Amino acid sequence: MTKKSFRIKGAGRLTPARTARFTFDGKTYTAYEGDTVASALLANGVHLMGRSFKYHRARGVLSAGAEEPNALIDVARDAARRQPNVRASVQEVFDGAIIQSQNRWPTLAFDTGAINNLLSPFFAAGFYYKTFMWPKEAWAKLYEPIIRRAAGLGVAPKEDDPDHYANRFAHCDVLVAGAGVAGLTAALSAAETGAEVILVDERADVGGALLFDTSTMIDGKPGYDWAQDVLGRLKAMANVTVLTRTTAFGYYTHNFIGLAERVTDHLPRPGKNLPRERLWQVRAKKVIMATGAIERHMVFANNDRPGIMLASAARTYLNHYGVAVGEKIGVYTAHDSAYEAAIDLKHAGVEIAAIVDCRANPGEAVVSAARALGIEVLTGHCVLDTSGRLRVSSMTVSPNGGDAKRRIAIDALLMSGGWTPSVHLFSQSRGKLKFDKANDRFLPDIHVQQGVSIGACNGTDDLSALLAEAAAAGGGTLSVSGSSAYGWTGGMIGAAEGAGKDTVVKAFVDFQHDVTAKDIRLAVREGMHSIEHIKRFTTNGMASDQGKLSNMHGLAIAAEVLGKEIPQVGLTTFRAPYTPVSYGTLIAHSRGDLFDPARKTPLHGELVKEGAEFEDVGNWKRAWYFPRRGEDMHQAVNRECRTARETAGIFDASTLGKIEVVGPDAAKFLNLLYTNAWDTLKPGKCRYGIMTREDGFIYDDGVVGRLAEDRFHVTTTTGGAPRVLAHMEDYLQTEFPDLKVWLTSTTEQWAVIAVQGPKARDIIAPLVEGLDLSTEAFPHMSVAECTVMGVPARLFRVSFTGEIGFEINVPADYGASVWKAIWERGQALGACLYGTETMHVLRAEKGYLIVGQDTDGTVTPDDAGYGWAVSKKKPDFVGIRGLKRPDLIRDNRKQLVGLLTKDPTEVLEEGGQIVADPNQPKPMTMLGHVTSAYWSENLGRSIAIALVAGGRAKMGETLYVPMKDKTIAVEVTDMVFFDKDGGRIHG
Amino acid sequence: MFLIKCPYCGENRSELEFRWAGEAHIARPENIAEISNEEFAEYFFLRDNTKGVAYERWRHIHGCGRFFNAIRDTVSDNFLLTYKAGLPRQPVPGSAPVSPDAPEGGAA
Amino acid sequence: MRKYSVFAVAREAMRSHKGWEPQWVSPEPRASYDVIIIGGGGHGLGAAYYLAKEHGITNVAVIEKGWLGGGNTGRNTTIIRSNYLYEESMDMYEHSLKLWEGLSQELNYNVMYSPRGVMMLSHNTHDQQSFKRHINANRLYGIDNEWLTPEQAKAFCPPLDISKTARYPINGAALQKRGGTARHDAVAWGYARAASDMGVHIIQNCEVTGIRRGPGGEVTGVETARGFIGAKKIGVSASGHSSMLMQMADVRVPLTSNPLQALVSEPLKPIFPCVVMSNTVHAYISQSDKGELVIGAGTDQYHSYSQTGGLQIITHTLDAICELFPIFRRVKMMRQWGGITDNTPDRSAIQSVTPVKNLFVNCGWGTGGFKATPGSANLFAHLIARGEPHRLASGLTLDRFRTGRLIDEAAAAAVAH
Amino acid sequence: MVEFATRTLPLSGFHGGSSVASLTPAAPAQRVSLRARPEDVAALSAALGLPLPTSAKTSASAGQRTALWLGPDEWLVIDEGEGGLMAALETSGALHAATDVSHRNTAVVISGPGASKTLNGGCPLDLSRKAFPVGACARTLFGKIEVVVLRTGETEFRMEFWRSFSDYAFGLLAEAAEDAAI
Repeated sequence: MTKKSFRIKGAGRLTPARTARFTFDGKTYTAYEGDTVASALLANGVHLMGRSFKYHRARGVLSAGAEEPNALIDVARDAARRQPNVRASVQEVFDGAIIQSQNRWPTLAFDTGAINNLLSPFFAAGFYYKTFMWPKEAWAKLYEPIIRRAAGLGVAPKEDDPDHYANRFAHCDVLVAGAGVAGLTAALSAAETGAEVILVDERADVGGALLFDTSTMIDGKPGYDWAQDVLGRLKAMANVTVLTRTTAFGYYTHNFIGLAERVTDHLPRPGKNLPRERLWQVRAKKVIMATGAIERHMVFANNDRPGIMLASAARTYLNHYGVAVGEKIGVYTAHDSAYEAAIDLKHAGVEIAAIVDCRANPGEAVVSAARALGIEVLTGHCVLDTSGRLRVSSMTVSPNGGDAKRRIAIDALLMSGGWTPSVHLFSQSRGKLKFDKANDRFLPDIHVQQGVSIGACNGTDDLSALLAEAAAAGGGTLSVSGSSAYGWTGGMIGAAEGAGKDTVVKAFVDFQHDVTAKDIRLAVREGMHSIEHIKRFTTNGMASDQGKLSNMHGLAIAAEVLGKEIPQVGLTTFRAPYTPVSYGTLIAHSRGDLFDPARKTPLHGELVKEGAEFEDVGNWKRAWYFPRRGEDMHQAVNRECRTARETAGIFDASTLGKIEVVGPDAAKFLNLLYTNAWDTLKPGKCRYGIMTREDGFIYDDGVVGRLAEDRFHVTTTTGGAPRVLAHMEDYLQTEFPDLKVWLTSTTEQWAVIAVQGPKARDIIAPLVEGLDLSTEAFPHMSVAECTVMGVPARLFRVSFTGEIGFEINVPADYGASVWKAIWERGQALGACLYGTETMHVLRAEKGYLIVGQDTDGTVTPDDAGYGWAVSKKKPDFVGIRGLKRPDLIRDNRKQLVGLLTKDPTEVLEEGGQIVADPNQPKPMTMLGHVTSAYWSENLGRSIAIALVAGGRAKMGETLYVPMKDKTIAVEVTDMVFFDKDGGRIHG
Repeated sequence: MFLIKCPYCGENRSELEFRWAGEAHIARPENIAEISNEEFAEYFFLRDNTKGVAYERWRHIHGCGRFFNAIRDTVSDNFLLTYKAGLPRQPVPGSAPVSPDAPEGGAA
Repeated sequence: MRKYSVFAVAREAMRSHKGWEPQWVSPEPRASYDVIIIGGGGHGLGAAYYLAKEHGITNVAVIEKGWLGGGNTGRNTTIIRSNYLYEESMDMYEHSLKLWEGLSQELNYNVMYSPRGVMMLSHNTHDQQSFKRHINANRLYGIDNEWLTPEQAKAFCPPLDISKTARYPINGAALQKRGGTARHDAVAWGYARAASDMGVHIIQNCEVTGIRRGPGGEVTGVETARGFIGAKKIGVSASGHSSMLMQMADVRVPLTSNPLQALVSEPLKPIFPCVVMSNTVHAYISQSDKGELVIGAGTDQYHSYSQTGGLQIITHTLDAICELFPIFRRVKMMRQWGGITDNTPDRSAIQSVTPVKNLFVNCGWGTGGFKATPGSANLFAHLIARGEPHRLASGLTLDRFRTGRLIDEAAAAAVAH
Repeated sequence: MVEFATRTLPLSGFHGGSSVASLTPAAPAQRVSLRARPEDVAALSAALGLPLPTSAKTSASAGQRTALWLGPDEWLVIDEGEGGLMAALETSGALHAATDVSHRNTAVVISGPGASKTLNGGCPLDLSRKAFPVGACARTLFGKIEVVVLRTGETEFRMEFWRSFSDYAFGLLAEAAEDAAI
C-alpha cells in the first residue's frame, strides 16, 4: 500500500507548517496542528476506526463532532494517562499521542468478535431474556462471563490518574451555550449591554456550522471570518468569559449549569500546574441555548460501512481540516444540505459519483447547482445497499419503488436525513417540547427556567430570522445581517426505502449498539409500545452517544409500526450529561487529603511525636494507642490500662463536642433538651446528662458543667457534636423561641487534656493556679475556672475511668504547650499516654456506656440502666411522650448487662449474638448482642457489655455466644467489673 | 442544586448552605406528655408528603443559621415563597388568601 | 404462552423473528375485578402474578399510570442482598433472595440474577462492630455473610485501594456471596408476561385519580383516567407516590419521597467483578453486563417528585468512588438519572392492612425496593388474598409507628441501602 | 514554679499562593461570638465602640475591631489589637451571650487579583464586587468546610474557619490559588 495523503491543497484552515506525530494501533502518522484524530486519520486515508458493540462490525468515523457513535478510541499520553472511549472526531491530535482502537481482537482489521455478525440472526433485540436459563447455575458461571467479555468497549485505566482537576463556582447574567452564528450574536448583543456573559462551545474553535458552511456571508464577510471577528471583540471585553473546548453538559434546577472545560488534552506537553480539566458550576440569571442541530443519517441496508458518513462531516473535514474523505464519493440524502457538501468537494477536485435523493422534488437551486457542475443527481431514488468489507466500495441504487438496480462504485458515501435540533439542554432544564410535524422535529415549547432557545436548536432555519432572534435574546440592540447561498429544505426520519417494512436487512438506527430498524419492529411486535420500553428492549439510544443520531429514527419507526403519530409514542427523556464527563472533572479537588477534611486536634503534633497510632472517628484523627518499641497494639493497650490505674494516664480528649449554653433561661432550656433536671445543679458542679429525641431513644450523652447561673459548658460525644447542636438549635428556634438562651460551639476553642489515675492530682497541681484541688474543696463532678500555666482554663473533676480524674480545658493554641508540661511531669511520676482503645477498656471495666457503641438508636435510658437519669418530676422534656409508648415500656426489652465468659481468657467478638440454646436449629432466636468486649489487664480476664432481652432479670444465668467455629458460654452479670463500690474515683 | 432565598439574608444562596428540615407548621403539642399513642404517631411520624405545593422548613445552616419556612412545588421544585420562622402559614402566592378558619400551624 | 428457550430463539432466527407474540396483552379494562393493584412496577406486577399462581385469584388488574417498570424498578442500581440485621428484615430479604435464585426458571424469563457477591467495606472500628453484628446475626439465621480481611477484599475486587494512606483506609469487609445484581427491566417484563398469561389484566397509561369507598367504608374501586373500575380489594404498590394514593382513601402514611440519583459510565471491558458498597463514604458500585459502571448516589435532602436531583450529590458520590477506586478517575459518566424513593422513619418497609377495609399497602422500601421485589410481591399477594400478613412480613405493619416497635436498620447500620 | 504556656498557631508554617493570590495566615486575634436581640444592639454597640451591623452580609469596623453580621442575632467580633472584648461587652449591661472563640477560629488572608477566583474554587457565593463589595461578609462553605468570608479590600479577603480544618482549608486554597493563576 502506498502512503497517500488526502489533504487538499488550499482547502481547510490548518497550517501545514505545524505538525504533530501520533500512533494509531502502533503505526505512526503525521497530523497538522488542530487536526482531530479523525481528520488526521482521514487525511492518511484511514477510515476504519472502530468496531461496533454487539456485532463487532467494522466502522469508520461518522461525524465530525460530539455525536460520534463509531470512532471511539483509546487515547494515551503515557501508561497512567490513558482514557478509553474517546471520540476520534473530538480529540485533537497532540504530538506523541498514543491512539488505539477498541473492542477488537487481535486487530481492528481482523477481529474474531466479528463472528457475532454471522450469528446476528440469533442475537436479535432482547434475545438474552429468552435463553441462557438452563441449567440454573449456568447464567452466572458460563453465559454471563462470556457476554461480559464480549460487551464493553474500551479498557478501563489500570493506574491511578496522575493528573489533577480544578473547580470554579461562577455567576453570570447570561450564559450562552454554543458559539455558532446564533450564540456569537447573542453573546455580543448581551455583552454590549454590560451584562456579565459566559460563552461556551465544546469545540476548539468558535463558529459552529460556519466551520463547514463556507457559503454563508455575515456582515459582508465569509461566516467563519465574521465569527473570528466577533470572538476577538468578545475576548476584549472585561465582562465576557469565552470558554472553548468546554461542554455545557448539564442544565440543572434553578439555572445551575455544569460545564466541563478540557484544558490540556490537546497539548503535547502540558505544564504541571495545568489541571487536565476544569469543572465550572455556573449559576446564570439567564441561559441562552444556541446549541444548534445535529445532522441525521439515513437508515438503509448496510449504512454503516467505513467511508459512509454524514454529509456535513465530510464538508467539515474538507472546509476546516482540508481533507477529502474519498476520491469517488456518493451522496444519499433527503435534505438539500448534502448537495453543498458534494458541490464543495467537486470544487476541490473530488469526483462525485452521484447524488441519490429520495425526494422527487428537492430544492431546485441545489439541484441545478450540482448538475451545473456535472454531478449526476438521481431524484426519487434510494440506496438499497452497499458493499465493501473494511471500506465501502459500492452503493446499489434504485428508483423508489422500482426494480431497476444500479451498482455504483464509490469509496465514500455521504448521508443526510436532515437536521435534528439539539434540545438536550433545554430538555434537561425540564422544558416542554412540541412536535413540529412539517419538519419532523421536536422544538422547545415552554421554557420552565430562566432560559431561551435560539437558532437551529429552536428550529429557526432562516438566517435573517436567526440573527434577529439571537440579537434579541442577548437583550441588546445589535443588528447583524447575513445571507446564505441556498435555502435548505427536506429531511426525513425513520427507515428509508432500503430498509422498508418487511426486509430483514441490517439498516442501522443506533450504530454503536447495532440496533437496526428490524430490532425496533421486533420490540413493538413483542408488546413494547412505549418508547421507553422500546429503548430499553433494543438499547436504542443507550450507547455513549446517548441517541443523538438514533432517537428520532427509532421513534419514527416505532410510530410507523404502531400506526401512531410520533408525539403519541413519546420521546425518551434527555439526561445529563450532554456528552460523557470524566469522573476526575466532576470530583475536581476532592481527592486524597482534600477528599474529606481530616480534623486534627491542637495536640496532634505532640501525639505524632509520641508515636501514636491514629484511628478515624468521624472526621477526626484520634490517638488510638501509643506503642513503645517492639509493642503490638495488645501489649501497648495492656500497659496503658495498667499504668493508668496504678499511676496515671494522660489522654487527648479535645475532640469531645462542646457547646456553650448562655442566657438567663439556660437551665430551663437544658431541662427541655435532656432527660435530667438542671435547675438543681449548682454553679461549679457537673452532671452526667442523657439526651433523647422525641421518640425516647438515647441520642447523645455527656457531662454538663454549670459555670454560672446563666452559663453551661455542655459536652457531647465526638461524633455527635454537630447533630446535637443542630437538634438543640431546632428546638430553640422553632419550639422554644421565647427562651433567652444562645448556643455556641466551643469544641475547637479548647484543647482538652484528661489526666486520670491515683497520681492525677500530683501531676497537674503545680500547673494550676487559683484553685484548691483537694477532694474536699473540689470533689468529683466539680468544675471551675482557673489558671493553668498562666492561661485561663476550665478544670473539670470528672472521670471516665473510675479513677480520680481531671479534664483540663485550655485555649486551643496553648494546648500543645500545656500537654508537654503535663507529660513531662507525668513521665517523672510514672504515668503514661493513652489513646482511645485504652479509654474504651477502662470505661468498660467501670460499665460506662458509649453512645453509638453500646446503644444504637433503639435503646432507651432505662434499657441502658440509666433510668435514674430520667426526671420523674419534669412536666416536659423532649422524649417524655415517646418513652411511654407501648413497645418502650413492655417487658423483656433488651437491656445493657455485663457478660463474663466462662473461660476468662476468651475475649468475645463485638457484634457476637447471644442465644439461650446454642443447639437450636436455624433460624435461631437471638436474645441480643455483645456491644463491647475487651481483655482487661487490670482484672486479668476478659469483660463484655451486651444488650440482652430481659437482661437484668437474667443475672447469673448462663447464655451462649455461638461463633463460626465454637460456642462460647457466658454468665450474665452487672456492668461494673472493677472497683465495684466506686471508692477510687473519690480518692 | 437549588437556589434558595433566605428570608433573613434577603438573597438567593446555593442549596449547599442549607439543610432541609421537614414539613412545616407541625407544632409540638403543648401537652405532649398527655397525648395518646395515635396522636403521638400523628405528630412524630405521619406526613403529608405533598405532591405539588408543599410547606416545608429549611435551615440556612452554613449561612445565618436560621430556620425558616418555604412554599415549594415538589413537582417542579420551584420555590413560591420563603418566610421567617414563627410566621403563620402564608398563602400560596397567586392563589386566594387562606380563609381565617383554615387550620393553622403553631409557632413552628 | 409460548415458552422461551434457546430452541425457540433459534427457530425464530430462521424466520426473522416474525413469530414472537406480545409479551403481555393490554386488554380493555373490565367493569370490575377481584383485586386491583395500583402500580405496575416489579412489586405490583409480581403481586399480581403470585395472586394468580399461589392464591388462584386471576381476576386481577394491574393499573399503571405510565409504562411498566418506569418507576424505581427501571431506575435503580439493581443490588440484591439479604444480610440485614433485624429478624423482620432478614425474613423478608432472605425470602426474596431465595425467590431470586429461581426466578428466571419460574418466570421462563431470564432476569439475569447474577450472584457475583456484595461486599460492604468497613473503614473503622464502628463499621467493624456493626458488620460483625450483622454477620453473626445472619449466620445464626441461616444467611451467608462473612468477614474479609483487607487483603481478601482486594482479592475479591482487584480495583479496590486498600492502602493504609487512604483517607479512610479499609479495615475489612462483609461479603454476602449470594448477593449480586439482576436485570431490572426483565423483572417487570417477566412478571408482566407470566401474570398476563394467567389472565391478569395489565393496564398502562391509566392514572388512578380516586379510590371509591362503600357505605361501610370498604373500598369499591378506583376512579381512573379511563373511568371507574370496580374492585373488591385494592393493593397500593406505588413507591414514591404511595402517599398521594393513600390520601385518596384518607389514610396518612409515614413516608417522605426523596430524589435518589444514579449514574452509569461509558461501557468498559470487565474490570469490576462484584458489587461494592461503603456506607461510611457513601458509595455503591457494580458493573453491568454491558460494561457500564453502575453507581448509586445518595438521596437528595428534600422531598420531591421531580425525578431530578442536584449535581452535588453526584460529585460527592464520585469523590467516594474514586477514593476507593483511584483508577476510575479517567472513566467518564455517561448518563445520570433520578428516581423517587419513599422513605419511612425507620427505613424499613410497610406492608400492611390499613384502617380502610380491603385496602392494602406495600410501600416505604426506600432505597431497598429492588432487592425485595420477588419476596415483597409474594408476601403482598398473601396479605391481599388472606387479609392478614404472612408470618415473614408480620413485623412490617403500620401499627409499629403507634407502638414504637420500629425496625430501625438505619439506626443499627448508619445507612440502609 | 509555674512555667507559662506558649502558643502554637494552627497555621504556623503555612504560606503559599500563586502569582495572582497570596495566602497568609492571619495574626492571632481575639474573637467573640456575640448573640443578642435587636433591642440590645445599641447598648452593645456602644460598649464595643462600633455599630454592630444589622443588615445581612455587612460588617462594621472601628480601629482594630471588626464586627461581622452572621445572622439576625449573631455577630463575629474580631479584635486584632488589645482584645478586651468580653470585658467591654460585660459593661454594656444589655442582655447578650458572648462566648470567646479566639482559639476556635483561625484565618487566612487571600490577597491579589485572583483572590475571588481562588475563593470560588470552593465557595459557591457570588464574590463579584457588585454582589460582595469591600466590607461584605458571610458565613458560607469552602469545599467541604464551613467558613466565614470577609472582603477586606478590592482584591483581599479574610477567610475564617475552625482550626481543625486548617490542613484542608489551606490545601484547597493552595490548589485554587494555583488554578486562579492560569
